[in-house]
Amino acid sequence: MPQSRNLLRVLTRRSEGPLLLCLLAVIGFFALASDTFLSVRNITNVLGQASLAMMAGIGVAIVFISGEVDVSCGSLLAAVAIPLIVVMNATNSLALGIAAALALGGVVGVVNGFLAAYLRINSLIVTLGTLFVLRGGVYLYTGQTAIPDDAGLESFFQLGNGRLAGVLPYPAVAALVLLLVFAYVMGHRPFGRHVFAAGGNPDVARLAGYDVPRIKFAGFVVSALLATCAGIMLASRLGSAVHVAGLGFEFQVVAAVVLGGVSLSGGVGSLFGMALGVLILSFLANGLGMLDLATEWQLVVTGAIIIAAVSFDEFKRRQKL
Amino acid sequence: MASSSQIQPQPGAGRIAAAMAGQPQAVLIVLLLLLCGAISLAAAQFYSLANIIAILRQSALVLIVAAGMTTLLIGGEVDLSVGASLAFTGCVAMDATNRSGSVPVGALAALAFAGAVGLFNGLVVTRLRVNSLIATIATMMILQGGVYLYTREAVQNQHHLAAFTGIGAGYLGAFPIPVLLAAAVFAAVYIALRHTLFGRYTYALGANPIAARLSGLRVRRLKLAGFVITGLLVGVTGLILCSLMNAGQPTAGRGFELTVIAAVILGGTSLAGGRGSLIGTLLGVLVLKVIDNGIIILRWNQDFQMVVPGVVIVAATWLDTVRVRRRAV
Amino acid sequence: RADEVPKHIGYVVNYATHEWYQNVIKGMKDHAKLLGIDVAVKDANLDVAKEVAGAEDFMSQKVDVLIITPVNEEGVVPLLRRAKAEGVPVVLEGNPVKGMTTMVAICDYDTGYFAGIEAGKYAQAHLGGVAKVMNVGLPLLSATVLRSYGFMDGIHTIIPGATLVHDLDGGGNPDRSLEVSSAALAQNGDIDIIYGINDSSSLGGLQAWKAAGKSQDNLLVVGTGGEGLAFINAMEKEPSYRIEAAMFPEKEGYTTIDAALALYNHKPVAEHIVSPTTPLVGDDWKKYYEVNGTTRSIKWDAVNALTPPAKCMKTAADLKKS
Amino acid sequence: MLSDPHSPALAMQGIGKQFPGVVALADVDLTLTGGQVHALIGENGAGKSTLIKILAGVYQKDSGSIRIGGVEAELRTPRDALRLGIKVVFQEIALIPEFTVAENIFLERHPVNRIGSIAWGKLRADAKALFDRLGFAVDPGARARDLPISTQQMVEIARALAHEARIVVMDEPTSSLTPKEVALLFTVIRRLKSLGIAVVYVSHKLDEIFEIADTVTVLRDGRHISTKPVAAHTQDSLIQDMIGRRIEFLFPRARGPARSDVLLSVRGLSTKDKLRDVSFEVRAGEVFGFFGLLGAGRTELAKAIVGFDPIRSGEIAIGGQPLRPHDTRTGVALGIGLLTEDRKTEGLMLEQSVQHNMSLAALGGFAVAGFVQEARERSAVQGFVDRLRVRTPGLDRPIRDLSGGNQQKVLLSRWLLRGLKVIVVDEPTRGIDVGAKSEIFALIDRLAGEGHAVVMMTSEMPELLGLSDRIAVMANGRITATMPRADATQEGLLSAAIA
Ligand SMILES: Nc1ncnc2c1ncn2[C@@H]1O[C@H](COP(=O)(O)OP(=O)(O)OP(=O)(O)O)[C@@H](O)[C@H]1O
Ligand SMILES: Nc1ncnc2c1ncn2[C@@H]1O[C@H](COP(=O)(O)OP(=O)(O)OP(=O)(O)O)[C@@H](O)[C@H]1O
Ligand SMILES: [Mg+2]
Ligand SMILES: [Mg+2]
Repeated sequence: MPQSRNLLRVLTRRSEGPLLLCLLAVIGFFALASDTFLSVRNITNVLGQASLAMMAGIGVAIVFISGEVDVSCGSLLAAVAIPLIVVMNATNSLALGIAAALALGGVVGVVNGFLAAYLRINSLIVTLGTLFVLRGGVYLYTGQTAIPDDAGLESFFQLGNGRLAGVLPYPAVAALVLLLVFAYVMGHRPFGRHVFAAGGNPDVARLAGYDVPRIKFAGFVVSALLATCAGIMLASRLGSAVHVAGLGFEFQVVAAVVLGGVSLSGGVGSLFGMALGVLILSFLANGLGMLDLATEWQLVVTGAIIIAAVSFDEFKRRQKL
Repeated sequence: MASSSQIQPQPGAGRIAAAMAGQPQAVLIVLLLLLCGAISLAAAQFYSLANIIAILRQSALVLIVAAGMTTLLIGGEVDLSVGASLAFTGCVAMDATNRSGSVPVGALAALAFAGAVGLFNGLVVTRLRVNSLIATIATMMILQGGVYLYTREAVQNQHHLAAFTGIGAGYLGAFPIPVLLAAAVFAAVYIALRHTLFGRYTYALGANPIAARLSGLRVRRLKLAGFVITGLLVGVTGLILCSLMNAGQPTAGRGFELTVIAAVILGGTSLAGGRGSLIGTLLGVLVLKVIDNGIIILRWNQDFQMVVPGVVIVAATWLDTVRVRRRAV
Repeated sequence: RADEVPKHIGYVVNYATHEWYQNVIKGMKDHAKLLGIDVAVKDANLDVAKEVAGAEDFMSQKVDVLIITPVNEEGVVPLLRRAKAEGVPVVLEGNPVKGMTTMVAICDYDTGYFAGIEAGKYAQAHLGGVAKVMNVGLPLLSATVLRSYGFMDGIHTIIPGATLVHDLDGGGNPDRSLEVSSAALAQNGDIDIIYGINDSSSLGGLQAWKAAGKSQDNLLVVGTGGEGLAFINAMEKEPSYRIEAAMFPEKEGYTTIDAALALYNHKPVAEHIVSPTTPLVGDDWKKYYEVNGTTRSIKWDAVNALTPPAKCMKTAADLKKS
Repeated sequence: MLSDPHSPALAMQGIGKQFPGVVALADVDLTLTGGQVHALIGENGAGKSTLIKILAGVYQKDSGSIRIGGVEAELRTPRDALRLGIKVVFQEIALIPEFTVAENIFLERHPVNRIGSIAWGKLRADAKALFDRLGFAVDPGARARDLPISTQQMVEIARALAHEARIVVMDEPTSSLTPKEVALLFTVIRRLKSLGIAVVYVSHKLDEIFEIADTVTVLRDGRHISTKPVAAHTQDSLIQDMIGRRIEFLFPRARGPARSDVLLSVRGLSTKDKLRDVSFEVRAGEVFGFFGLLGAGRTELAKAIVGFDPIRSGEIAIGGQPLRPHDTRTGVALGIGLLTEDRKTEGLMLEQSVQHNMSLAALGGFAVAGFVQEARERSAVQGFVDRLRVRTPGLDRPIRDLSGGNQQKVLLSRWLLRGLKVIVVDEPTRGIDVGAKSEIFALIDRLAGEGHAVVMMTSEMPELLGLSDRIAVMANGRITATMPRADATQEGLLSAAIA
């Protein structure tokens, strides 16, 4: 059966198998250890909570795959909420608010992409710079306070806090849809393959006639827009533009993306792997919280499990060779 | 050769510019001079002795760890746990000094602890083969949690040994002790990177690990050494910071790793391994610390302490790529 | 009729590893234990998204009362709405939020204000009536901004000519406070009072003073919080560290449980339940705390004897107006 | 586009190109005619690849003009060249390591279905059809990075033929192909000729030139030396044009017979993947050659005996000492080292200087108490640069700037500098010009003469026959025959390799 063999090859070739096992192990453990963990309500909660990192993670993974780095998402999360809330307060329109947020996100993506892809400045430096500049800009603009949502639109509240059919939080729905769309793009559209090629071997990609800077540029724009989506969802969950939102978010996302098997050197990785990485960390945080473990223990245990998960993954991969 | 006559060095500024173009750290040197000049013009206090010492002392803290980080990055690895380790080390140092009443014991404890953290990172990376970025994020979490398991609050100075205070605030002749320590570390790591087998092997390791292995290098041990050295240097810094704060502060060191890495990459060290220089790192540290200091001296809104370095890092790196390209064409 | 006692209380704290909140939690748990209540704590670790997640988790665990210390006061408005929809009563700690039922908090402005008055008196007696202040502040939080304002306003009541020489952002961290204070002192070292919005800030400022090689003879350091052993240690050993604006976190935690109990029983509660603070000068701290090795214990009688004001002189809302 | 049918397919005129410190090309002409194979030859660093890269839009020419089909062409990016129907097989293998063979083949243009999704089925089928047409046996679903370098090279060639082209350029396409694949390639080239396509063919293997080319252009030091029909050349005249002197013996032999002491002994060696029960001995003063077809397991054997790849069973002894623990450090310490076949990923430190690249393995010898004595290092490196005639603007130049052949000389010198008992060379002359080749052969001969043992894996039958004392043939991870050189014939070797 060539079909099933292909499937088998896809499953064993990608690194998602061990990650899936890890996720199941985490879920299984907490299901046994805590009686409140395995409820529909809790699982959907976690999916909602994971959705921010998931959305931003898609973009970060794409940038990583294209052979660049994007660590600006933490500050972007806070920054895009400002035009969103300010415009909404002024116009009472959610659509205009979202448009304003996407505009800012787009501009940041364009700047990141222009500096990194066209001026060829190291992308870690560029996005680290953006991370600092945006955060400082948010503080300067807001004078270090949050900007409340005075419009009080119900649709805005529902965006981050409502649930589809009363079950699945909208942010989770959005993250899932985006994940599927981009998994399709990365796996089955020429653009996705161009991204993989640009990261896998930029010289070859160039010789094959690709406009490598443009591909990388597009990656940065997509990444910023996806982080903007996460920022909009977060703003709805917070009902305001909070200047300290997303501090350290970039660490969470990068950790999840790398845990998900996306290579830092480009050309390797899958969005499903990234999603599994996000879910492992989210379920871990939720489960440890359910066990009523003190923060310090939560940190220690999470750290240890990350090391265990990655070395297990590594070990499995080596065995296959 | 028609083209060479066109780029005849012009007298004066042109010649200096041409000379600078050949100098790898040209952009940073110019930037540093410009910054210092501009800030001094606007606020004369900038070049007061007190301020220079304050800048140097702050730079020393970053530089010592950055020296280790430079070595690690050249070898193709990274350590994000240095900030968390810094805080923990301070607590251990103060606690050990309290218990033993001896500064050497406290210092040894600091080095032993931080060195052990480095060893742990190194073993996880070389033996379990976990990517160092994620391994050290994990270590960072473990240390952040661990320090609160170790002590609920700041470890107070109960020994009141003058020698301990001297590590951070003391002078040897005209020079603050942390600055001397940083100078010594700088010199040692500089020589190690440039003139010893260790340094040359580290560059090779980062540039092509397979070639390094085929040439019979002890790849794992080299990497391990990089982590341990970084760990030990965190120990030195932890000790200094603990002495300066006169307490072991579990909340210290937040974001320290970002400052260190920003300085190292500003200095031109490549993240891909195999390339970098300690002189660049020194300049990177100075630029960042002068900006930080200058904003306070100029009485600007301190929020600019994030914005300005962000812009400067990007701009300096851009100018440097332009410089390299111009020379190459 | 005896109160009904809730079984489970969930507390989402903004920064559990901080000493202040360690003691808030301690006060809560001690009080709850006597009443037979189980208090579970989730830490937002200064992350607004984690804060929402923690509260969400508690609601799905069906806690009887939710206590929240907001990382940012604006960021929990939707959360209050969701809790109301689920019928979970919420007690806020620390900061007021639009649409809240009740909040337990100290008065930050008042705390700074009364410490300022004491500082003014001290300056009159020991510093020749001159007050040149370096504020090691934290603009990030309205509470800490209020403290700094209160302090300056308080000092002005005694010394009208008092000046604010440096207004710094020390990030609330000891190492950052040390760093910015060093630079500020190099720019202009002519100050005689260091005010810190928490103990880490004041101690960071003091360490910068010492590292610059200055004598503590004509210096006054004023800390805020009294959250751990650090201030006691400093008051014992540093000649300049004379005043502490104590805020009694244990008492705050204790009061929060009382408020939760009242809400659970649908009793009327004040919108703002003020938890007491007081400036401690010199050896005053011994009235309220006892130190045993490396642990301190609160003297409840003395703390309970303090009468908090019914209303704060200024709140975050006043900040926005100006 | 208007093109004059009588004008040449390509006319490059007066092409000049400078790199800092190097004039790579000065006033070079190249004219191609459709349906003809035009060979481009010259020493390492003569400028062949540079000329090709200008044609491919990778580098920009400093001066000169390019006309394609009589029309002035602007070649600013590789895309421009592709659009004008110029397909290039580059010297350095250029595949995306994580992609499948099929996907690499259609990198330029993925076949898509109606909604613009990639038609994976069609992609695989097209690749398969292409391979069938060309007669290459490669699994289109295999990942490029898992393939041995020779297969990668064939994929690379297939890639250039996947789409329509007017001009096909091949920069040393056979540098790691076995005779069978070379024959296959020539069949393909002849087919291209019959389709009226102009072919540029770069190679250091002169017999190939005589077999396939119609016209030969010789470059030396970046200058155009001659363009003649191949029939007007003899081997000697070609070499004379290339290096400006004659080579007396391509395979010089100054050494005496092998000695009796065994320097390398391999007993019953098996690995997890490929090798099965491999045993052989190499004596001091002996050159021991390995022949095999693509994928026979020679590279794997080479990596296993120096301690790089793990082994499952068997004994390896160097100079009588067992290679235990089985790692490269022990190997190098006992005196065995490997010159790998994949220069770029397994040998070079591209950004580092010639000096640092060359001294890597020997560095310990230049150190006193851990400090490198750079003066000694430098003079030793300079010695080898002179002896091997490495063309480099300076010892401090990044090795990235050297031509492929010169890079290879530096890597070989890495081991010569170290001084080994046993040196294992895997395709040592890959991409090396005749002059350098004869120097390297002389070196190998001298090494053996000095009492070293040399193990040589090569797909070049003449080299094997010219240089080895004994030859082993591998097939499917086993040694199927071992014979002294005197008994070896091309036919004998091939039949043992197919067994
Ligand atoms: N990117 C570059 N930067 C600087 N110098 C270069 C660069 N590329 C090539 N050169 C130099 O240009 C000259 C011609 O190199 P080229 O690669 O064209 O030689 P080649 O004829 O292809 O040699 P080989 O047979 O070894 O492949 C060499 O001296 C080389 O060192
Ligand atoms: N990096 C690799 N990963 C997986 N398999 C490999 C790798 N390299 C080689 N192989 C497989 O091992 C087998 C032996 O290959 P090897 O390169 O040792 O053969 P060889 O005789 O040296 O052939 P060549 O002429 O191609 O160098 C081949 O079938 C190949 O598919
Ligand atoms: Mg070439
Ligand atoms: Mg081979």
